Amino acid sequence: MPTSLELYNTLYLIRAAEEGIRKYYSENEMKTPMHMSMGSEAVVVGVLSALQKNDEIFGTYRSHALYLAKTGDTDQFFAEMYGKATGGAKGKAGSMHLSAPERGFLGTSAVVGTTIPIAAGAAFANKRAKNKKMTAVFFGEGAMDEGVFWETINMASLWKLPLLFVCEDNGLAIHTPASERQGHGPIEKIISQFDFQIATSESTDVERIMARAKDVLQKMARTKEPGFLRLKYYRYLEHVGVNYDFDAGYRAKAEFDAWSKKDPILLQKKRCIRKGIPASRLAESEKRICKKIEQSIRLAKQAPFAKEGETYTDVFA
Amino acid sequence: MPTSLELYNTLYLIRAAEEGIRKYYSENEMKTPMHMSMGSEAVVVGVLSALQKNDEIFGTYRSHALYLAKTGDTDQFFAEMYGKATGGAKGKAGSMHLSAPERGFLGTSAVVGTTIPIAAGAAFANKRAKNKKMTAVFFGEGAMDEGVFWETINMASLWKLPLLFVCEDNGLAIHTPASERQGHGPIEKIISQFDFQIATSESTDVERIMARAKDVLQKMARTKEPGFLRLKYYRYLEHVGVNYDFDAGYRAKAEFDAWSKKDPILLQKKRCIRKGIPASRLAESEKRICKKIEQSIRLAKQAPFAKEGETYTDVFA
Amino acid sequence: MKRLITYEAAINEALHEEMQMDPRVFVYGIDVADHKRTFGTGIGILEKFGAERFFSAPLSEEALTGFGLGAAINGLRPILTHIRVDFMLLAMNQLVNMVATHTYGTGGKVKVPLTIRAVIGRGWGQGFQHSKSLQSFFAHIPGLKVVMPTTPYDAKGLLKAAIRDDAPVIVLEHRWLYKQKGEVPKEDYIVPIGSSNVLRKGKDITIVATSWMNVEAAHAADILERERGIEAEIIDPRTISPLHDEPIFRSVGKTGHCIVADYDWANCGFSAEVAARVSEACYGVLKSPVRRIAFPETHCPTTRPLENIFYPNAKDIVRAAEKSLNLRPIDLSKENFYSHEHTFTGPF
Amino acid sequence: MKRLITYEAAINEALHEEMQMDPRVFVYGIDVADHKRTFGTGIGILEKFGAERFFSAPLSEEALTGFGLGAAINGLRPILTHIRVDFMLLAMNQLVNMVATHTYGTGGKVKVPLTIRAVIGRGWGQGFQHSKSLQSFFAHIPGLKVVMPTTPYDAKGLLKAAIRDDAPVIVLEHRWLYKQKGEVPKEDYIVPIGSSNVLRKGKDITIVATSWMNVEAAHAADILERERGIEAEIIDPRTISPLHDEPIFRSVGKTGHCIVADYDWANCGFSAEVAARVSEACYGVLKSPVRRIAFPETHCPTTRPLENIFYPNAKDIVRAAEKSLNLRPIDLSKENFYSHEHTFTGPF
Ligand SMILES: Cc1ncc(C[n+]2csc(CCOP(=O)(O)OP(=O)(O)O)c2C)c(N)n1
Ligand SMILES: Cc1ncc(C[n+]2csc(CCOP(=O)(O)OP(=O)(O)O)c2C)c(N)n1
Ligand SMILES: [Mg+2]
Ligand SMILES: [Mg+2]
Repeated sequence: MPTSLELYNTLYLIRAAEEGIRKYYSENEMKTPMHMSMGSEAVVVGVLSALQKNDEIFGTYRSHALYLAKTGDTDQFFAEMYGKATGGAKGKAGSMHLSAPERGFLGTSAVVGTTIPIAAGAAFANKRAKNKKMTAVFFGEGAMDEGVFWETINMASLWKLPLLFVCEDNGLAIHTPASERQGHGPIEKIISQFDFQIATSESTDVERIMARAKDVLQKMARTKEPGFLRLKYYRYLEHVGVNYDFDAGYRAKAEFDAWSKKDPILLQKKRCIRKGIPASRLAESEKRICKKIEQSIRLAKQAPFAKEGETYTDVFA
Repeated sequence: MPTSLELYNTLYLIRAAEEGIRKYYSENEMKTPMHMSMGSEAVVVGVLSALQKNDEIFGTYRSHALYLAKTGDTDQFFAEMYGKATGGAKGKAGSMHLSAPERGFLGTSAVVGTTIPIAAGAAFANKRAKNKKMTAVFFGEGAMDEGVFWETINMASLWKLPLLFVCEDNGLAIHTPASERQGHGPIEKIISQFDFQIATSESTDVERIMARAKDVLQKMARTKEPGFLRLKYYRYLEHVGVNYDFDAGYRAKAEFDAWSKKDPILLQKKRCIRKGIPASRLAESEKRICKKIEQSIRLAKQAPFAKEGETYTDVFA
Repeated sequence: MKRLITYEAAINEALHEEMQMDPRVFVYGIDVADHKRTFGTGIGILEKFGAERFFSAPLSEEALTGFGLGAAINGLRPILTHIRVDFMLLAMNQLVNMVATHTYGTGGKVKVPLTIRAVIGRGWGQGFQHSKSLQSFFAHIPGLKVVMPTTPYDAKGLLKAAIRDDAPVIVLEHRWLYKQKGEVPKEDYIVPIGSSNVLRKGKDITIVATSWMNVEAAHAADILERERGIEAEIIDPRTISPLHDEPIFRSVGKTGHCIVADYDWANCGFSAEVAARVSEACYGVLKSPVRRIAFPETHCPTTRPLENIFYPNAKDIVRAAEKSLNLRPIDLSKENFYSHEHTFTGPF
Repeated sequence: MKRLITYEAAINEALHEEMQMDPRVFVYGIDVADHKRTFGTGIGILEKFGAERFFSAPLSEEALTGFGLGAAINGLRPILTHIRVDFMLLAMNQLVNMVATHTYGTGGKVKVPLTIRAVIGRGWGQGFQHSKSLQSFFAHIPGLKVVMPTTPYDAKGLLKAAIRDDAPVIVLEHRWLYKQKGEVPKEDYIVPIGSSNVLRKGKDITIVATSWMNVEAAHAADILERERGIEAEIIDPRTISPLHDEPIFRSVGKTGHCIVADYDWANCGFSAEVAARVSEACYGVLKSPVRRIAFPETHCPTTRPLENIFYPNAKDIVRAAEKSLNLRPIDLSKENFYSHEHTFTGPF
């Protein structure tokens, strides 16, 4: 179980890494569209902290937080952002297709909903192997508009797959609110008609989310049923890109102001202080993390691009 | 509102037409795979009788009953079965793609679930035209396995479409029971989480089904919500083909025996008699219908095939 | 008086005009009604025609495609819009099994006036899931018409023709073209579907190019003319299916050489179709084999240097022409090839 | 000693052997475990290997395809089975955006040993939604391998190779082939993916045929030989992608004439690809243009007389050969062309 400080460090790592992206993005060297995680850190870290280290995860094009929380790595992360040969996929993937299969981060995708059935297949393989591994698939609430979400919910229930669905619910698909896309009540009421263990949360408190996730995971282990988490958060930045976009008119800055008061990093910092962790210790942590990130960015900038021939390799295993 | 006798006549027409197919199929002149409606007559006639004449419908590859109930036509029907130029689609469609757009039967398909979203679009057009037309889409419970079913349920609820979903639930997709395909409880409990008017029935009594459908249609008119009917029935024959297949082992003949005691045609005949309609009048009706069918079959056999060039026409309107 | 407007504005005009003229026309799709309005092509429509005729939809491509078919056969003329053609892969079943066959399956009784717009092509580090073109897929299927306008003139004229067509038409718009300017009349006009266009006259070699590749072909033709005095004739089929191949055959009959520069994968692609047709129709006339330029047998990588290799450009066309004409490759190191970088920086 | 078994039995053997040898292999798909067992190809597997390795699935093609990818990257070797290739259209998104790109997108770290079997081709009045082949679609996409076995020998050998391949392989089986018999060794063997096969030697004209068209080509070659003394060489590519084109070029180099008889639509199809490649590689050697035989630009009608016109057969090949060789058409009215009627009557 991670300590409050450890949790804080992970939250901070994610936020700082994305601040690093924001800082350098205008240099136009990270030539990959950025779908930022900012605002969702507690959701991601909370769930991952409830999972075991060798459990497996899938994400979306919005997976900076997921990658960083799962791997702790920033070197390959930034190398991939800079499109360098030292990136996890030699620059072929970029921000939208992060993965680290060797560390249980099995895949992401820029097509909404697509990793959901893949995660079901991975979970099936684990079930067959009886290796007790859990698979968690993270997706936006927009994915629930897609038929494949429902197909996979059905399959997971039917075949009792060790699969945790994690809906990162920011209420938006690009700029269209869920109310203009979804004609149903709370999704958990629907999922409860399948054989599922379910929890929801609107918290930005990483430890509460972790507890929620843990509870569901325990029930899943007992019942052998799949699980479903719907976790609300607020997307701080524009859909794609590194900027705020409250001037675009589709949402009010006031929403952001309310959510940022309970910003997940802030909350956890307060908890640490409340728990008596000295401010200096936190500052030290933060400094160490920032240094690590700056170092990774430097390395990424210096690293070479993949050779021309790499364009044609890896089509077949 | 159709009378009991009129309802009986329609039920009888469908049954007799399919008996006609069974009688002549082995001659190998109707070269089209037959997915027989036998057993579902009350479901189809019940719902269609609750609808208005100019309401619009969509079906599946299993739509003999639907076609006959909607159009009353047997000439073009059999011509299409025999693949003749005089068929509704000049023989291009066959049994699996029946339609009669000029009479509100807008389409069918041999790919499971595919007419469901099309019906939604048709309903949208009616809503836009404010013509008060209702669209009903008939599908097997197998279609609920497909993502597009859920996508369309969502859309219908969201956009308040004048669309009635009619699930003809025989509990089987080819030979696989719903329990091996569906990991959820009763579908109506799920649909109730959307904005829908809902009813279910296990009856084979056409008048009860009609009443159920009517009730839902009235509520739909009042609330402007879409509707959902789940109507159980028993598929008498093999999935495709004109024979019984209780020897195949995937279902027990005893089931059939139980259902056939409450056979929809039988039930309605009994009601007619109970209501004082003389047996002679019924017999006369039956005879007239059988004659009409034999006549249509004869015409179909005599009719010419479409000219060779027809292979290439109708690709574009 | 010449009126120069952008491709994006030309599309916007087509939509405004058709929606004004015909109340049956409506536009829908994922996120179409947001403030970005599909690269600006949808500006002002919501405000003018209301949410009943211009609305965003759930993320349900398969159902949305069926929805369009249903609306089209029931009196409306829908325009379904996809911000990336890649998402049409979710709707191939509706498109191929249903939309393409509906008229045939009803024995010709029913028309399907459905238009599907999709944005194609290279973006900015978009990677392998946001960079396809897929015209070869669509053209493979009978019952679907496929157009790829290159110029603003064609963008407007072909979209208007598509909307008025009683068959399903897929309109593929390359995102790099949106900012290109060209002459577009204010008056109502259409460009007939199924009419190829000679974009540049020449006598020495025929270049058949699609969509963005016409921009590259124009550049290649400039180089060939300037550096070697070779006159390339550029033919933009504009309609991929049904292909109007006569002008291509006529041109090759004159030049004896043919290069196909397509913006899709080569294998079983549109470039193969053109090459096969030209090789057959111009057999005996061809002075060199038809050469194909297309996407290589790999996926589009995200990182810029490899992405640059993935996408064919003017240089590839020059090199192919040199091969066909049996010339030694000239030095192109001083040549300034198009880079989107000059006009655009991220993130989209 | 020759052992003659059916195509269906050959596939069944391949499944039994591979599942016996490798516990990671499993079979799933819609209705696969019913009593019909996919045209008999699945007989005995449930009984021998149990429901964990052979099971029916919900009607959810898109999710089932993703499921296969997930299982394949996590240690298993799935075989997804479709009773009709047409239903793969519901899964094009998973297939093209996910399955085909997964290895590339992970920088080559992850293998995708997924096999997808699908039944193709003409049935018995199946109409336009149950009669496609789609090899041209699949071959268009980098990262997917596509095979179409014609003989029982190849059916077994290619399926075994597919199962052992670390890349996704699509195996297309023509339903009329299931009952065809051929020599199949009892011993373990594979047919390497990407190896074309000369099915019949000849010196006068090359016929490249796919799947069922090889049966038609054999008949056509018999007629040509018997009636005109012409020796046709028949090449079965067996693998559609990646295509092993060398043997085709070598053959055309010898004969100077080439006909492609494909079992799919012509436009942007495999027949175009072969024609384009041969026209380019054999430029100057070809004594006549490459001729293509394929599905016409229409949908498959249900009624028999039109269905007979839709599907190309031996007669079309004879006629094409006559054109290539500049011969007058011979009288074929006495010829008995293959009709499935003789071996099969409905309803399936
Ligand atoms: C199948 C598909 N349709 C449309 C898109 C375009 N698109 C990209 S992101 C996005 C919104 C997805 O919203 P959600 O799933 O809630 O994720 P979020 O971006 O909010 O994290 C859409 C519609 C896509 N990528 N894939
Ligand atoms: C998309 C799709 N997948 C698979 C099939 C093969 N198939 C034909 S009928 C059928 C069963 C459908 O069951 P249901 O929807 O309950 O209809 P029923 O036949 O019982 O009337 C299946 C799986 C198909 N036609 N379409
Ligand atoms: Mg969202
Ligand atoms: Mg059923």
